[in-house]
Amino acid sequence: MAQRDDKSVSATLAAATCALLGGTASAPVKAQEEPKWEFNTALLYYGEDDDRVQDASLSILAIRDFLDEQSLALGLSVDTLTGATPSGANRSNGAQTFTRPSGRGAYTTAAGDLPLDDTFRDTRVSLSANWQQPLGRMNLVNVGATASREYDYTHLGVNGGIARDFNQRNTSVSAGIAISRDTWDVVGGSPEPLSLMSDVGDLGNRTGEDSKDVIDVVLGVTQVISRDLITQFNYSYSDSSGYLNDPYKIVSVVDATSGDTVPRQRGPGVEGPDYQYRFESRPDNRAKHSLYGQAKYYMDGKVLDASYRYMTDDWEIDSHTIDLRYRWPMGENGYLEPHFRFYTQTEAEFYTIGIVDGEPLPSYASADYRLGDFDATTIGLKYGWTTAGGSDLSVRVELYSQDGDIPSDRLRGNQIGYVEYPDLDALIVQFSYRFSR
Amino acid sequence: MAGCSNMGVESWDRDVLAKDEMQLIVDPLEAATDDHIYFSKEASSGGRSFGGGGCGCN
Amino acid sequence: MRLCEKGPSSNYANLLMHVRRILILLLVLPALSYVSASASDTLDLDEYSGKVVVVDFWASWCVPCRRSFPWLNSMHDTYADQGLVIVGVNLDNEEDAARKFLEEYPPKFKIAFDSNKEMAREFDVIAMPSSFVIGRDSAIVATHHGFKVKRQDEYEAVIRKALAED
Amino acid sequence: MPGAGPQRKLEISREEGCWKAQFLAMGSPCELLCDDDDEVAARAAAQAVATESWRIEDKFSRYLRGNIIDRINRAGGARIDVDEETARLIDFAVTLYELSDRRFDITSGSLRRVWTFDGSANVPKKADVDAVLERVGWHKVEWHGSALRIPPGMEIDLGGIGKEYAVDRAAAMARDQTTASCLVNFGGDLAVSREPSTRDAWSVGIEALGGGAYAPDTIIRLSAGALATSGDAQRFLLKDGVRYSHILDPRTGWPVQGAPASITVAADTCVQAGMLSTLAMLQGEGAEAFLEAQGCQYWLGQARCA
Repeated sequence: MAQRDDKSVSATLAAATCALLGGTASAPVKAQEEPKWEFNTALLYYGEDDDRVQDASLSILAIRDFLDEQSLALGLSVDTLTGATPSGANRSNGAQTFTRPSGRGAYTTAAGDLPLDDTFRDTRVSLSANWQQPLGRMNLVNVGATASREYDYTHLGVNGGIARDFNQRNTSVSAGIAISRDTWDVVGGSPEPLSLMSDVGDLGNRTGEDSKDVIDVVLGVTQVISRDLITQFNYSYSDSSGYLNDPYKIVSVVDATSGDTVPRQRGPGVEGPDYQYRFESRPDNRAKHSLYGQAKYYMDGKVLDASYRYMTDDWEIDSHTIDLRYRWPMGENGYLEPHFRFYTQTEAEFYTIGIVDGEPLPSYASADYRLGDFDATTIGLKYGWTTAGGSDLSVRVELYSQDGDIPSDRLRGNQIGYVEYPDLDALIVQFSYRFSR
Repeated sequence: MAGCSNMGVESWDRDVLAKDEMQLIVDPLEAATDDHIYFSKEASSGGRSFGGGGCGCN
Repeated sequence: MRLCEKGPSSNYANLLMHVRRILILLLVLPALSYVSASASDTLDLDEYSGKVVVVDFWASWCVPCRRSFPWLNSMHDTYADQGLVIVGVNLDNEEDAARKFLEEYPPKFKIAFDSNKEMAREFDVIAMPSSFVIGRDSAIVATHHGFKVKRQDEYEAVIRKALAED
Repeated sequence: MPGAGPQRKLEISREEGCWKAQFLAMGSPCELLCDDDDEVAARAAAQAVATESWRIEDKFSRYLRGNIIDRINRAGGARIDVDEETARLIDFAVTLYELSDRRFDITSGSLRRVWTFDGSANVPKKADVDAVLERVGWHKVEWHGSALRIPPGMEIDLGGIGKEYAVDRAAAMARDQTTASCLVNFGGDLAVSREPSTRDAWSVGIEALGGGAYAPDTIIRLSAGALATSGDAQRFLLKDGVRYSHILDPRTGWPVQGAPASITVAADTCVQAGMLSTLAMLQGEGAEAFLEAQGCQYWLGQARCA
């Protein structure tokens, strides 16, 4: 090509074309390749009441279709977490001071308030990738990897699965496995389970051991019942082993009769707790089984989606979950989807609201509210619509509330009527936008 | 599962089942977000697919 | 759970096909001639005797069917003058879904509507899409369950072979 | 002047959702898809497009006796006056000759005498190529804007521009005849007359554009402008493991090395799309770099194994 800069070639060509065709007005070219990438994006706000945890997150899932139903899905999500979360200590009628997990500095909870640990602020980035392709006519295999990073926690996982269709694709059997390793790296090291919370600067009770391995297996059957009804049944088994504690959770040491948190003597001229708290201790293994059933039923335009899950584990936690969604077409290309979810769980056998002073230490103890006995309900409404260009938008608003109770026989002395399960009310708002390029 | 063989539809009658809103997981991103919220607030997880997790959320 | 087909038929199916070939022909021929009249034109196989006919069952909601249309169009362009006739038999339950599809993927080949699914049952369609290559001697020479873009050359080879036999 | 050719018939049929007109012109199947419900308007558009295409074919085809190209090629060195349309086409060809650094040359037709690309191995000898080169080279032509004199034995061929020119002319005709959107498709060179209203775009399976083996499921949704493809994966020579593409460099008389099997370009007009793809093809290995520099939308087809 002439050494002229290539850019001018198309300009000269355009002028020459005009001369040739005599300037017949034709619209500038609009040629777009059939979109290959589908982008699912979501902006989520999760906020608990009375300044507990707030989470704002942006998530993107990009799915690329290749020939003959091979596809690649790449996921990225970024969460920013603020607010505070119950540390596990009981409230008391005097102010309470706690050493920060890093061992540098302390924070104080006012009298009567539920102790909340606010060293919780964090940003979490998580990535996922999954490849799926057919294997022969009736099988579909997939393999994937997940990873996430917070300032004090790292997750790395791989997963894979296979699904096989039978009798004209009315029945499909699937099996999947996921293996992951998660590692805490708390500033200064994770505290020794059941060790006493020490003064600021004293890292005597710190250990380095802080990672866990999780293996998940899911076996499923999907069965088409009729033209409008499809069902799915899954059994899943999950085994976690290693460091299963939450390094920031503590349990108050309480007096056998009064139930009040037992005082402690601080070192001279040093900041630190004036009462005794011990870091929680959980077993280093947990086996979970769960059964899940889902049915989707089409009633000329409207779709009912109902599912039930039962879970039990060797920490004596049993849970039941019911999830109902009813999708209603609204107008030409919109829909409304009310959502109701009910969850209930029994408490872990080592869940306690106090380690009794003077008695031999239990092997395991945790006051983490997530291991308690509570019910949770979610009520939500989602409105979605499809734009002229074929993109899907939706907004959903949901209220999630947990309320638990501590059986009175577990309360002692002044705790009765004073120490309660930390109920929770949270607002969930999510905007979703799905488009293809 | 013998009873299963006559359940189901002919291959050409899958138009309803092919609709987006009839997929078992309609919005994979929302499903993942929900799984994650509930994983970090409750003691159970997953069921639909692998348990959530991978976070030190508390 | 995948909704429609993605691959070639197995050898067992071919063996079965030879056995049933004569039977299907008897059933199919008359059936073909009175496929639902709502089609823009009734499909009459006798009209194509001596030609190679590809009967392709499709529906608007089936993604691999959508992928097969550009290929069927190019087969039509390439081999129509050598005696290839392609018939796209639609199995949608709602016909306007089919028409909307056809506007977006204009076919160069003939379209028939089998609204009462009689042809689909005669041909024993067990996957979507399914295509049947009928030789010049009106015998079914090949059956393809599903449509794989990667296997287009193989499907084309079957058509060329059928066209070559006189 | 040659009348309408023997097999010049125009078939019009109602395909799903649009009118389809089919005819043969310039040696390839031509098609007009018209989104118009009104049959009369659609038939009028089809007739106008077919007539214009046949007119261009009769006037500029080098296979027909007595037209302007034939008179130029058999002038035996005499000066031939040309009409205004022919002059515009030649001026356009001269611009391309300069733009392409003498690689696009409408006088390179006679190289066909020594090169036939049928997949065989009969690559011509250098001496034969050099002999033909004597009668190639626009710089040997006297062109004065309305009259042309070419050395005896030289031939000019406007085929490289003619088809895309016909597509743009056809699109213009269709634009005048009907307000509905029409898709003109002459053997893989396409243009849209107006932006479609009843559909959001015309779907064009790139496989249908001919040329090499693109990713077969590439489907382009064209709602305005044009597409053109140059290159043909089936036409090449293979000798001692070396693949000779059918694109000849008129300055050397030998095939261009390393050109993609085929290039499809999208542009405002079919002429631009066609010339960009041809100029890129003439770049050989530099094809993709050239197209990137132009900032146009393009698709490369890899050579399909023989």
